[in-house]
Amino acid sequence: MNRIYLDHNATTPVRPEVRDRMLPFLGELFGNPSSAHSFGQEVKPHLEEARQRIADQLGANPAQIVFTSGGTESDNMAVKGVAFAAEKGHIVTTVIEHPAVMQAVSWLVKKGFEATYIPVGSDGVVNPDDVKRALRPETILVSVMHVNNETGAIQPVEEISSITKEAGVPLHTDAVQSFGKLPTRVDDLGVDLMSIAAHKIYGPKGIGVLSIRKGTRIDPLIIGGAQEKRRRSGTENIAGIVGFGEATVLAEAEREQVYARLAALRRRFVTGLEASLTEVYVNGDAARTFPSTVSLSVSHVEGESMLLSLDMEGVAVSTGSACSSGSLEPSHVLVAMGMETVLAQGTLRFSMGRGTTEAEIDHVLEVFPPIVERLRKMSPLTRSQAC
Amino acid sequence: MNRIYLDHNATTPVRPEVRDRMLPFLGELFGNPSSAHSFGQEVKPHLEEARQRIADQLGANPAQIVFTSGGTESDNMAVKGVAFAAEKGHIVTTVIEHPAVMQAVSWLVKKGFEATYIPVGSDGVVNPDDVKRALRPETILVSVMHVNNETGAIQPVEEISSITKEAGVPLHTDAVQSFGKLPTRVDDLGVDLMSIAAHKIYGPKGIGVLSIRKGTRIDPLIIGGAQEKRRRSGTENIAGIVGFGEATVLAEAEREQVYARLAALRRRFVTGLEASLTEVYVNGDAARTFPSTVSLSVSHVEGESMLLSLDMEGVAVSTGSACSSGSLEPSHVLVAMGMETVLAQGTLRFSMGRGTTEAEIDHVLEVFPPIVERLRKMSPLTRSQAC
Amino acid sequence: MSMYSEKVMEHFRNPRNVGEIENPDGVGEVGNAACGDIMKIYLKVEDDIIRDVKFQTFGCGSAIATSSMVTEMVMGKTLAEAEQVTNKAVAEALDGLPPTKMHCSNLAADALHAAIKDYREKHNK
Amino acid sequence: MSMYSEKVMEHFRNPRNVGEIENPDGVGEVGNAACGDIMKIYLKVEDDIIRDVKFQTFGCGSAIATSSMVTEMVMGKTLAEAEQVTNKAVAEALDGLPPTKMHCSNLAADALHAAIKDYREKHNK
Ligand SMILES: Cc1ncc(COP(=O)(O)O)c(C=O)c1O
Ligand SMILES: Cc1ncc(COP(=O)(O)O)c(C=O)c1O
Repeated sequence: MNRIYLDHNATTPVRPEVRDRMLPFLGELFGNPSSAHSFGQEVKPHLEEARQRIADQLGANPAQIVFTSGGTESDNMAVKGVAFAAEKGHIVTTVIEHPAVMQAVSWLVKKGFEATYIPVGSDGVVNPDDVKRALRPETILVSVMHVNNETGAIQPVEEISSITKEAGVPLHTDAVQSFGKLPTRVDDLGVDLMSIAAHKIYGPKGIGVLSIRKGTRIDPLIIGGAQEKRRRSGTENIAGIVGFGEATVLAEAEREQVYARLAALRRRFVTGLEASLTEVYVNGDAARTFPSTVSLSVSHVEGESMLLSLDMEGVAVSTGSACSSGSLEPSHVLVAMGMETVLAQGTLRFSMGRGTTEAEIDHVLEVFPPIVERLRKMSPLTRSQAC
Repeated sequence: MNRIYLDHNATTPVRPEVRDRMLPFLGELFGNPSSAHSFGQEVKPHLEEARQRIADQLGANPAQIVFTSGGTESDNMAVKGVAFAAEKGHIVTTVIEHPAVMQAVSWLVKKGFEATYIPVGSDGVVNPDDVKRALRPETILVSVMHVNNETGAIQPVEEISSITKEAGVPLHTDAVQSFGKLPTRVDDLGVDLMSIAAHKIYGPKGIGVLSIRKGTRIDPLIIGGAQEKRRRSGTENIAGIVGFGEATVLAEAEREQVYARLAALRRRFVTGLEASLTEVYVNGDAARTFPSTVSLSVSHVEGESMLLSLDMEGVAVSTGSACSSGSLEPSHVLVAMGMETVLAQGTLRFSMGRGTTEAEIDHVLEVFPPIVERLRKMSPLTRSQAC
Repeated sequence: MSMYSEKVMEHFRNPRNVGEIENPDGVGEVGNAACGDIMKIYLKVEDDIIRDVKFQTFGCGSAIATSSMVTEMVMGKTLAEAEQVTNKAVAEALDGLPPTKMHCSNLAADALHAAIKDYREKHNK
Repeated sequence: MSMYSEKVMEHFRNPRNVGEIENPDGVGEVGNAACGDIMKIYLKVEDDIIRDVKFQTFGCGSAIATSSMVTEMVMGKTLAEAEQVTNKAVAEALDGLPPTKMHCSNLAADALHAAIKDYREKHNK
């Protein structure tokens, strides 16, 4: 059997159709779209076409679409940009955000801003009432992600937006994990700012968008040659931009069909796991989870040792923690859901994609239980102590 | 004759060898280099190889090399990053910087920092003594570009570095126009921070580097998942990074030979222009100019009308002004060199590249004089008034 | 492919009525070289009708195209009709201009109006 | 291709001396599940010589590999020799560990020393 990739929340392969659309821009269509001559002008319509395609997907005006270098930059731009434009104030966010939002907020706190972090329930979902209670007269921004990258938990962004609208506070959502997978029209979600990235939907790495509703007060993060209507300077990564446009259209075309497939695969996988293993816990509430993701906590075994063992079998997954390479802390998301740290340490994230098959899931169901057994045998926690 | 591209200072075509090196990373090598599994780990050595290749070119330690999304981000990170780490203070820069540096500095001034802008002579070159005089006890950064993008003027960065070293102030140079074209070893130039970008040396757009000397106090600009040793977060644009590494090695291999060719082409071009046209002025001092660039001011004719006329002949150039599309202001660089604004408005930048040929130059020398003549005939300035 | 419409490029390539009129009945000039555009319009008027109009322009593509277009629009028209021609109408006749070019580079109608004013003043009309 | 050396992976794949010793002469445990690693070492000692050593580990790849390696390094050695084995020596014997793994996940020698200490205390040696 070929290797099995179950880490689509980390990144996805570029679809061949996307790559084919990009190639001319690594070839003859190399002009700088800001140039007035034909080499530049022949590129520009492709830039604007991609912008239109993404705008259509978001139900936005193309003027709202600002190309960035990825989800992290979009998040930084949204959070810091609103803060810098306001000069001071209070930010409401959650305990389960991606580090790109979390770190941007905590950096601002060091610079004198204030922040409130909304908790989540054991299902990993934010309660809109908590957002309402956290608002203050000096609140300048609410930032709540749409789908959590570790658990797949879908957050009630629409409900939160009715609260922020009433309060007149701009709402940012990190939709990096939901764009192209769930409906993400900015008006339906009611958000003013939305971060998205191409490489999560079979587009290239290094390209993202921040959608900015007209009238939102925001400083640019990267300034200079005044590209993107002064909101994001730098010679445009036209190959990446065109690839993002293509990936967006392709994702939308199959979105509902992929959702249905993933939902069926997830049921098969979870059922299989629960049948073949004891003391394993699928995190979150299936009804509120985007079905690509299975966050699984396994008692008495540490995550990386399972990851490596699966990798030896050709199965690629990640641990629950945000930065599997490096951080030894248990995942802040799982801890926020109230999990004891030792169990959080034993968490794997399986994330399926458009190409995941039943045969792959069945293969994982075959190789995974012996791995857990073997590692449990090696564990000092199994018999003697529960920690 | 094919179209002739003389706008290499704006951007360059991706070399086929570079594209070929990138393609696997838009294909099977799609893993996230931060992932612990084989899909990620098989990509990581390529990331580190590219880092090493660029470090070698800069005479730097690979740990100094931080990948960014381009020259503009590198400039913003350098200037704002040092400023944020210092919290307050005074910045010394020049009147001829790229907007990426200029705007970052003026944004910081709005946020309470102070700045001094060093002037240039009519040759477009900064006098190191002026830098020395501008330094204050509270100076936190000096930022002086290496080669100017509009004129090609080479700045005395080494001499400035002996001043900043003595004063203990970090020195940043925007080497976007010199990297891969002139020697740019960070120790030889004596700089602490250096911005470079791939797309100026036949690499892809959307990828750059900030080289950061160990011990330099700098806040990251884009934070999150802690990539690039926490200095620049975001899933790595591995295709771009590998392309940048390849472009770097290829540029170095032919650097001296290209320099010699450009120098000869420039002499031929300048001689031809001066022989066939009256009242045209080649800006700067040839001895202190990187020879790819010919900045030419033409009396009584506006730049864009020449640009469009050349474009109709299949010759791509840019106007002197930084953002040819949009800005109607005359170039800040030419004005800083003391040029009257009406002449500054009549400036074209011809920038040659590794593929520029004598035949192309000769063709431009053939088509350009009639264009100037035609437009001068249309001009109200020619006979009646000098403005 | 160009930043300008086909029509702008056509007028830029083949501008109508370029040049000076000797002993014109009216001359108008607008703009300022510092901001990149100077337009000068010369008129020959008979019986309140524009019998000839020429222009000279220092400026970008749209400055030249709007100058050319305005001369074409008013040739043979009465002064009263010519006074109705606006910068906006000139831009529209060219199928539009890029947003950044709508200000400084779209002054040809102003130059025309200045020339008519000059004519009226000189001839007390 | 892996974040770990071939040697680490080899020990991870085929760890030596996994398990418990019944009625051990000494037991040592270090680490803390919250930070992701717990290592437990069991010793059988005769005439100050380690006759048997086994480990149980909850932890990442390097935690398991260092545990395995340390048991291999001290099997048959005198207690005095075993006490000379450092975490650093274990990492080196594995051809190095990733920098982030040098702290929490490289405690196997500490567990060994704790087991020896336990033996000495229990047996007054
Ligand atoms: C001197 C200089 N600095 C910075 C930049 C910005 O680089 P980029 O467009 O890759 O962001 C450029 C080119 O546009 C440049 O010429
Ligand atoms: C929810 C979320 N936000 C932001 C990001 C950051 O995106 P990128 O790595 O493209 O910068 C990611 C993925 O890494 C993510 O899952």
